[in-house]
Amino acid sequence: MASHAENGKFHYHEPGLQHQFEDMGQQEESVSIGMWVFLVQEIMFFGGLFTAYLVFRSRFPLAFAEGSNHLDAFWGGLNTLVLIVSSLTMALTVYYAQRGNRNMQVIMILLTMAFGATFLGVKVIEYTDKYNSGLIPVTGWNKRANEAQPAVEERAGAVMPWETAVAAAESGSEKKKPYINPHGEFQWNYGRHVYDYAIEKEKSGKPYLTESERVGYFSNGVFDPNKYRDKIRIFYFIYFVMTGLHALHMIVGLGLMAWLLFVAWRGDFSALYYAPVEMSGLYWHFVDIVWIFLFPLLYLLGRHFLH
Amino acid sequence: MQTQDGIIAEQSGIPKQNYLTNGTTLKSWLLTKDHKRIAIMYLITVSLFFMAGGIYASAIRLELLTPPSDLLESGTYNKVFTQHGILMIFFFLIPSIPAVLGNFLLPIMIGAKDLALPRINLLSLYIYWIGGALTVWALLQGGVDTGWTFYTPYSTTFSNTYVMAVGLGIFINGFSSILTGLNFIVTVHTMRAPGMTWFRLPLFVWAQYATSLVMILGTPVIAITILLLAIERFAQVGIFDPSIGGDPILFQHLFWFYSHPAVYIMILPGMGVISELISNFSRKKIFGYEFIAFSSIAIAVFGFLVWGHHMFVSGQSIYAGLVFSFLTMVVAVPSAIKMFNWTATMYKGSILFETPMLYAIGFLGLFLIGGLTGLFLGSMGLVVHLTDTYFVVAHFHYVMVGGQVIAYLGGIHYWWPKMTGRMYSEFWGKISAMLVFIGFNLTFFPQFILGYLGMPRRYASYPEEMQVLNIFSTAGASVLGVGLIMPVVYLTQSLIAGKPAGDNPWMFPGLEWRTSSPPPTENFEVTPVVTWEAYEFSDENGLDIDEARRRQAVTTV
Amino acid sequence: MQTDSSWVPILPEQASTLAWHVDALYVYLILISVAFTIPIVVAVFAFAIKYREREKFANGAEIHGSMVLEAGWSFLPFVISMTIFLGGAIVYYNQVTPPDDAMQVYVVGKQWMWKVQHETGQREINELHVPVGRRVKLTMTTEDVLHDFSVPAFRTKADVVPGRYTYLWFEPTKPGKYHLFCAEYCGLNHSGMGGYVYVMEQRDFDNWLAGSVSGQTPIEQGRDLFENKLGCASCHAGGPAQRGAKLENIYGKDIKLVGGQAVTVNDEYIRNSILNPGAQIVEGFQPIMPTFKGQVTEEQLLALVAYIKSLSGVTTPATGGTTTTTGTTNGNTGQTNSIGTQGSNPNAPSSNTANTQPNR
Amino acid sequence: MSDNHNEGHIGYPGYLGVFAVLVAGTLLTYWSSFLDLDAIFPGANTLLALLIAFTKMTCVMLFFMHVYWSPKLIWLSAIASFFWLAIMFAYTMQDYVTRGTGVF
Repeated sequence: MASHAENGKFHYHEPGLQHQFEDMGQQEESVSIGMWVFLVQEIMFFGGLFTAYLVFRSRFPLAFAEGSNHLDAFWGGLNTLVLIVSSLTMALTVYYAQRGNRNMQVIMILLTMAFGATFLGVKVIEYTDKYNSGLIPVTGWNKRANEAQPAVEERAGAVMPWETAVAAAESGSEKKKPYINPHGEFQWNYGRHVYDYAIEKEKSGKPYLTESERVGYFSNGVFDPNKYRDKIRIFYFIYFVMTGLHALHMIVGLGLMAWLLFVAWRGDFSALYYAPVEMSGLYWHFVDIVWIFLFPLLYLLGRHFLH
Repeated sequence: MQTQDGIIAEQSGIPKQNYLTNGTTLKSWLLTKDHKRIAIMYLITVSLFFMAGGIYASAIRLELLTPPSDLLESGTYNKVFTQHGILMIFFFLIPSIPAVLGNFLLPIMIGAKDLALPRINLLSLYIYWIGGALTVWALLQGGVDTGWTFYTPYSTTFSNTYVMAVGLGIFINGFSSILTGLNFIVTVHTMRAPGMTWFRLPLFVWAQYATSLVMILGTPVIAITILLLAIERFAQVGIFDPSIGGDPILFQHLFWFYSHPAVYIMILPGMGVISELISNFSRKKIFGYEFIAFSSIAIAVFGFLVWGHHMFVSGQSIYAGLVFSFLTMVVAVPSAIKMFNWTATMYKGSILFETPMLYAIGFLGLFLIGGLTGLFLGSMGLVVHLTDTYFVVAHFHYVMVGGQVIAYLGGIHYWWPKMTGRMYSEFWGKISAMLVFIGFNLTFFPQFILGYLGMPRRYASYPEEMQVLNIFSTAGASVLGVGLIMPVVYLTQSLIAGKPAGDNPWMFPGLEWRTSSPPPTENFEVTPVVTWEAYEFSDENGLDIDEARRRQAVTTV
Repeated sequence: MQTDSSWVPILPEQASTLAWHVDALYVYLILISVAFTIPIVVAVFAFAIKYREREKFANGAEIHGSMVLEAGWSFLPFVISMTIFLGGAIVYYNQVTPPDDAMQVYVVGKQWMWKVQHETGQREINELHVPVGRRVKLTMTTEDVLHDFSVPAFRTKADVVPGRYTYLWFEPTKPGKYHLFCAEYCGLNHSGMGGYVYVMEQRDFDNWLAGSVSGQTPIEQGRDLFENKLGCASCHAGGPAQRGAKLENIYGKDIKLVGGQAVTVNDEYIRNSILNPGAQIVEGFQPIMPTFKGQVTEEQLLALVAYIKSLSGVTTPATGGTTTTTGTTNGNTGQTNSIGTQGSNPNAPSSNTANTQPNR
Repeated sequence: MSDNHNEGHIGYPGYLGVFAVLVAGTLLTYWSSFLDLDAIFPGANTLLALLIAFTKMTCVMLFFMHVYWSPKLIWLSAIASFFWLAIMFAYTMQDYVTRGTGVF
């Protein structure tokens, strides 16, 4: 991100040709290649998160569906549309820049910023809702949605299936002590609809739970709400990190737009020199693309379980 | 002698106008956009980190002199080897050759005035400084004891040291190498001088290009991984912590997805330097130019497919192990090709034994052993016995120190006259090269045996019967230490008392030797037009050999 | 390794059926390495001498490369590396596929000790007793961080991952005492986490299962338990990682406990601290000591108490004091013993010897 | 980029067309996510959602980001990034799908 801002700046500080370049063409080519290489590394940056998502969703689809069913698909969809519109206006900004149309440029940039801000506003609304429902996976950052949920629990350690009665009793008593809930007072008391739905399906014969789920939701053969909640908590962790990083990129983008607005308003860009607009455009569109994937992955998948 | 000195002085003195004399204020350095000055600042910082890591290394060897953990108690020892690893890998090995030699030479070698994005180049230096400062601060606060691999769940849940601060430092530092790589890629694509086609590029540039690809594609992943680690550590979320549903193996996958290619980030530039040295000091076109060039790219690409060979016993599936082992064997081939080509290059050459060439020959031997022991660790049946033992330690020190550091020293000596315009003491140069070679082998060869005996890594205390070999190792380390300190002395001394080197002391054809040394701020008075192939020693490379001979004759009377 | 005569050992002992597979692979690779190294090194030096610079700035010959050579030395290493891969894969397959008829042993790693439990209920710490010539399969997990169960003499090793089981198998071929290491870095006392694998003749193993200890005085026996069998020494014997209270010269004295009140160190207190460590923590120490209930038999307890007393110079063998408390834990020890014998009878092939041994 | 100063776009109507496609895609994916396509074959919902997402991404990249008119190198970097992403996914998952899970 930093390098991007940098990228734009150096046209601004000394408009026209940089000392190290032979001609404008070389300079623009360099800048655009540089921008694309930067986007490549951005893709790999988010790629790590998508890998984590892939691994855990493939292992615990039900818990993920449970979590995503609690997200509000309406807000998510609205945000998607908002971003798409902002992408359009961004593209038009470039379009007018190429025509050297200063006024339309300024207007389009303003529109883009407005939509970007709207997006962030909606995100705030969503995060607040998660906070109020006690779904922030960070210890101590949650409003206590229901006092019934104890922060301090009695929890027996896992008893190895092979252990003899004595050993079991000991390792039980040895471990069974009150401790601060490592689930970080993350509260999931919104039922387990998807799970029940799956159990229904299982009754009809065909196996529905993945192998990981068969061990991941149960302890000693019985359904263990703690473990189920852990998996949902992982979903929310991934949700917050992904959308959070995306929102961070949006904020950087807005800063970029503000600077772009200033320069465009001063009328520095012309049909011959509009590289900064184009580069900022690339960045903005990239952020849009990330969201295009985040929306179905986080909000939609698994919705059909309940409808 | 006076007169002759006079003659040399007027024929090849230090030019009045060069990048060093162009602005002397501190500001002119800190805000420079000149890739050469940035390279010099990198050189200084990187050397400091190297010394810091070296001090930790000597502490480790001293502790291992005796079986019990008596000199350092195990807690301290854990911190010491962790910080040795972190400083050396993230703050010395990865930036050293690209950021110092690459920064300085890449634009000159392709005949450009500067890197394509000079501000970003400066930015990367500052990012490196910030990341480094943060890490050093954390180390001073009390350090970190997770091992440089930060394996979970120890690093997330159990370690009560400064994991997050150090992690943040590495995270920031990562962007420095990303930006450097980005800059190199752009530069190589757009800034080549007229006539400098892709297949006229020096192999050093090819190697830097391959390295940059790895930096761009790999580094972001470690960044996000460390970020997840830090978040998990303070939020206790547990996507890496099995006790709350996570999976520690996932961390290892993400970590090694970068950290294995990172090994190639460290060694590829070294290979580039060696290609330069061998070819030039044999005064002969390199053997199989295309093959060396493409093997660099091949290594960069295949390097991304083999990370699982760090995880053979870590609980990854047998099938995955087989796949990774197979690809590991495949990736051995390009390195072998390079090795053979270098050897063949010396055939029918006219070999000049200056210090850099000694380093190059040392590299051939050490990297050969390093690479072959790599096969040991790629073959699954053997690696089950060898992982996490000193065999691994010895192997990667042979590749990293015997490969990268030796190449780095060779490169520094080779281009020192170009960087500073002055010649270091050839005599002391050769002595230190020898010492480094001998000391290194004495230090790390016994560790192969130790490893096969089963001495595990990261042990503060070990069984008595292994002491003899450890004593060898420590003894060698002291020799190695001396060998590594000497260059600091005589290179610094050469800055003041070294005799002017002249623009092209060895009459080499590369572009960097066709400008004055030290070069002017924009590298060339006139943009060069390249009409000769890489390593063109025949007469059509436009070098006046006879003039050089005459000058030599005068000076050596 | 102990029995290795050479002053610098080269190979660890071969103590399992798979060891020679690995060693064979090792030797094969060493041969390949030599076969590559010698020619290259010779060539480098030959060229270096033969073609050293004769005349200043004389140019080398004009050689651009040779397709044939390149193809050759691309193909050759590939073929060889494939043989290495196949060899490695085969050996690896044997290493990671445990046989069905293997004898089960369960291992739990924990900072910084190995807790082993035999199917017969025997539990040991930082030790593993196995009979020679029997296939042994370890089912392993850990309570906290990653560890790695590594026995160089068996040429085998496997990470222990929390939340999962990992498996390891070997068939010892030679009775003896072999190093057991933790090979995956696991924190402060990583290098202290380990002990020995004892490979015993079947008969001795059965004795050991039956829990009989060869004739030592209680104090000797106690020292043995304290330093080797139970690994108390790793925390209580001083040394760098001092996590347990020192035990020298405490017997009969009053010591302050966490929470203020004091207690006199007598047989009773020592015994309780072993069976139920959390109850009375000495001031200034953490409640990190695991309970040894079910791991020590009554006579072992007596021996331990006797040894700890001997540290304070009190050498009367432990009697009385404990008699009052035996009642409280009788049920427990009774269980462990009964499980031990019940388990071992169907389990050990020569169970009749096992039954005749104990009163030896 | 240097050589296409003024044809680096598909004109006003073109942009609006792409925009229409994107909006349609969004609505489609939203609507389809409520149908139980898994009845057809497991994972059908995921597949459809991802297909739509990829289509949308392609539109944005080709037309909004002007890749369509860009030099080969840009195409290459765009494709390469997804190729490496695929490597990361594939080689990580090959471990997970072939690993017997022992999580308890």
